[in-house]
Amino acid sequence: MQEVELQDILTAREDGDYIINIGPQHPSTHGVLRFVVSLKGEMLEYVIPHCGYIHRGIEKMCERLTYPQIIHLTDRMDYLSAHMNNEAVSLLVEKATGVEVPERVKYIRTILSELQRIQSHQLWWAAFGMDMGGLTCFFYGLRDREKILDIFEESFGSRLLHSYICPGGLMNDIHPNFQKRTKEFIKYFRKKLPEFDELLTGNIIFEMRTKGMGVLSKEEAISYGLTGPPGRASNFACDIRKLYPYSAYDKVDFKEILYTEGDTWARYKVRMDEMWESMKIIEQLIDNIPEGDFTAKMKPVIRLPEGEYSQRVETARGELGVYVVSKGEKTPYRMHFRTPNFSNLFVMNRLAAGNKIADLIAISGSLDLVIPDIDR
Amino acid sequence: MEKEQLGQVLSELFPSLEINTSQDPVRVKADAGSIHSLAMTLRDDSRLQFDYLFNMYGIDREDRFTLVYYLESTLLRHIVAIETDLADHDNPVVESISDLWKTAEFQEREIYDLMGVSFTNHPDPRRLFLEDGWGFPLRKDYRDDINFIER
Amino acid sequence: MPFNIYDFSGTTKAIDQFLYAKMAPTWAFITELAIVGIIILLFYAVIGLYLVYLERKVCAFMQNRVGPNRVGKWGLFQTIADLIKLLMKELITIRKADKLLFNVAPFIVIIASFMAIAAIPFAKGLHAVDFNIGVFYMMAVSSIGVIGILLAGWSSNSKYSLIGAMRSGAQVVSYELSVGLALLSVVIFSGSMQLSTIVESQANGWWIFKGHIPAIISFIIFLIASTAEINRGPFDLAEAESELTAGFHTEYSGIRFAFFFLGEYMNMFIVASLAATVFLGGWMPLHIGNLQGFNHVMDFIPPIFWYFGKTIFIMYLIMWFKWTFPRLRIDQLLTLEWKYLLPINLVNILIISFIVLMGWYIK
Amino acid sequence: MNSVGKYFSDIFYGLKSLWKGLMVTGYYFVHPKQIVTQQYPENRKELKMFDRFKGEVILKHDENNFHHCNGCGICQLNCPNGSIEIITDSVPNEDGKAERIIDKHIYHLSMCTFCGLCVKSCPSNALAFSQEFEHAVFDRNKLTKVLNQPGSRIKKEPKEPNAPKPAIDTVPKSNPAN
Repeated sequence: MQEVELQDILTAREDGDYIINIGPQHPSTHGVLRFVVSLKGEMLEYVIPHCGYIHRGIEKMCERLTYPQIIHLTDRMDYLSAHMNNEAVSLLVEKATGVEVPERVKYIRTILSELQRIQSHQLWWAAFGMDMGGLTCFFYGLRDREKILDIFEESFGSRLLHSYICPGGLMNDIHPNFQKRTKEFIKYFRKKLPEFDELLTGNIIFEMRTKGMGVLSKEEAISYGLTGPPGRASNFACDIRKLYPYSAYDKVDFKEILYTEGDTWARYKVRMDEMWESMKIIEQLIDNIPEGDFTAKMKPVIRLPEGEYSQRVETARGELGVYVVSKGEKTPYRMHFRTPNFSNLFVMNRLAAGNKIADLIAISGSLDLVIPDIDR
Repeated sequence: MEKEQLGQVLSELFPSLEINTSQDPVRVKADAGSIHSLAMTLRDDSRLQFDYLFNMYGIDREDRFTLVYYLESTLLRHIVAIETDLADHDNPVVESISDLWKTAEFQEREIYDLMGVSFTNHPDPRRLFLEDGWGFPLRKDYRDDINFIER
Repeated sequence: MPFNIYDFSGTTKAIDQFLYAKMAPTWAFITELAIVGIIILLFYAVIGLYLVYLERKVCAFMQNRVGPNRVGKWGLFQTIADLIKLLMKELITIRKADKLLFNVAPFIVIIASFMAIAAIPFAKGLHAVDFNIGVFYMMAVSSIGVIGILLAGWSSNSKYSLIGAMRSGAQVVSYELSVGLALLSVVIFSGSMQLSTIVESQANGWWIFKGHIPAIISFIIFLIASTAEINRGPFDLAEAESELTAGFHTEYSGIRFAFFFLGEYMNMFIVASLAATVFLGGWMPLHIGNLQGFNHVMDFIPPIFWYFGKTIFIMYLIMWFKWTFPRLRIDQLLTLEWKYLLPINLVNILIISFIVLMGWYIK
Repeated sequence: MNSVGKYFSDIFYGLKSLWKGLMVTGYYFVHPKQIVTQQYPENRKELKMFDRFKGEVILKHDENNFHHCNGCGICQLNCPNGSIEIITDSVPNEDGKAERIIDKHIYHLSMCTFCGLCVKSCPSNALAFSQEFEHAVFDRNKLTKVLNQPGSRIKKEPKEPNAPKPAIDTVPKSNPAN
């Protein structure tokens, strides 16, 4: 395979293209991602995403770390879904070693995942509003996110990168105030979420900007491997929580949000509705956390039996798959993460080409990309 | 479709392949040369309809490379994992399946970038994350004296 | 020297006579020019700086924040500190930029807004020049600014800047029509283009009340169109920071950037004061019909306060828009102008002409 | 006629939706009580972090300068980033046998990711997290800390089977009813 320079691709295109680099330092890429964009006036001809600016080789690092140590690296992939990432590895290790975790742990993990999902969607809403030019959204979103971060901080001492869910259970038990504060938050946020709608969702300018922009059909979404809210906006039922329930998701009643439009507006609405669903899930579980241990009995050194293991979970951005090839040692022989943003990113050219620059920002905002998750 | 049933259909279609239904998901051991035609059959056969390639990754087994494709049918809800061994460890080459699933284009670019497995008929065979001239870090014999800390 | 806070014409006249008595007419004229120039320059700087402060406070309160509160009491000297910082910053010049145009562009922007201030009547007898075509003059002068923006975008040799400048050009040229037509409606009502005459004609009631619904429609159109003309959110496409990083002034730094920044805020002030003068009666107090007591109390408030009160109210409205709405896209921006504002405006002008012809407005 | 009606209904629908948004920001503008900003350096005295806040790793010392660390090195082994280094020394005890004691417990704050594995894995509960969060220094070398205080010694006491665990583990089980 000969190595093709970017310049070759660019010169192969029509001469006189107006090439712009959006990123790696740009207010709207939310991280170090670069789009090479060709313009005809305001219209985009093609979009080439370039990633790798924050590639840390997490998969390689995992090959040298024990399973409890890997947990803290998964935090740093999709930092807004830290709990779900931790949970994915923990579930895999538990499945491989045949450990049954206590019911209490399952309930707490589910509540934490849903809190994390709300928190992630709040930040997305804040940043999406800012991308669209409504700066006030950013502050309202972060104001309400702070309440969840406080719950997290009180229970396990950190706000963003928790490393709280570990193979076998949890690092320590939840704080006595956890249930009270969570219920207070749900009560508070049920009042504030309609405000989000009034400020942005119903706004005529916002509707005009998003409706009918970047339409993706269901077949294409499946072919591109688009999961999470972007996939569900194209009517692709890809919610792992529903399809292959893990933790306590089989005990709760919730709806998988599906939209058929497949445009930016649908992707926006899926997340807004998911926040309501997440609150419903938390309300069903928060009062029923069973008594018990916060961790199962684990061996001091965890060794996975020889073989290949896989575990899929639903993070705030889509399907996270963890794949481990073990040779019976305490470190994995090969560890692979199928991250949601990796697949979601590469649909950019298909969605944005032919639209305007402003739509590129709206579309990349609606995909809700977290760059460290793409590069790993 | 249940696992046994799936295994039956698969062995009907590909009698020469080794199919393991005891594992979860069903694993098929395929020949590297026929991976594209096998994938096409899996996608287009009306009893299988594997339309969703949700993961693919490579493993460096020191004497050979193994590529694993995870396929799911979004309609019939069954999963299959296809394993294929690339015996040539120095210059592993396999046919690209990016014309069947769009997502494969970028998964293959990632595998090329980190593993050094080349894909023929790939529309955009560039590296994805790393610079040209960098080694292939996920290979077991990769050494980086500056950034590696041996413990 | 007679000094009357309700009527400045006596004061200005006294200064004028004093100067002409002491000096040769030519020198007296030059001295007057210098005095007026210095006063406007100071006024410009103070207003510009405190508008930035005001905007930051307003948006902070809307966003559940406190805003600037470190430099001085309530952060009152924050913008002055910012100005000092900007003065001391390095002036970066881009390689292959058109040096002359690159340096001239910020001055064009600031001169345009500077010239517009001259014609604004702040109170009775308190204006630098009272043209008989005041409205026309304001329109003409305020559209010079866009040349500065276009030059800035072109000369920076940056692709982001160029896109920003082109957007700005398309936007200002379109929205100037609506601004002009909205102002024309009041010109039809009052029968004069002289700003002082327009203010005098509102002694018995502001045009927004006297002109019935058509005047209110013109006022709303003026607000929308002028917000677009001064490149402020939700019409800030020229500098759309989430798309073009900073648009036409991406490559500017230091005091050159400060000129653009000040120019933007002064344009907001000018537009707001024009709206206050034309639609809300300028420095005229609020009078309601025959409520003698109420009207008397209102008369007691000096006109300069009336003027600034109305201007700040309109500026608050413009800030409120900016900090609430998401940004439009360029095609939607032009659709809004050509498919909605302009036709409505034209019909509105017809109705107003008819009303004035029949004499149905409150005289 | 229908399109004309749609033209005007669009305008009114648009204006209504804009007004809704204006009311939200307007509400907060006139309710300054809802401001959530904290004035950081001023509220330093009242600012209290949560008990479990992971500020930095410390070696717990009591008032007599005793700690519990016997230098086993399990924290060093468990740390994923190599931010803990333990230098042990051996001194003869009363019986004349050589005994391992801790010489330096070195902690690189600059490499720490606050995963909590060291605190969790410590068999003698010697490590804990402090609530200190102002880590900024002008010299990077200051981020490398020696956790055992000068002159401190290991606390030797008969092992109680029900010795109290550190605060992070002693939190009572929450009652589902509250």
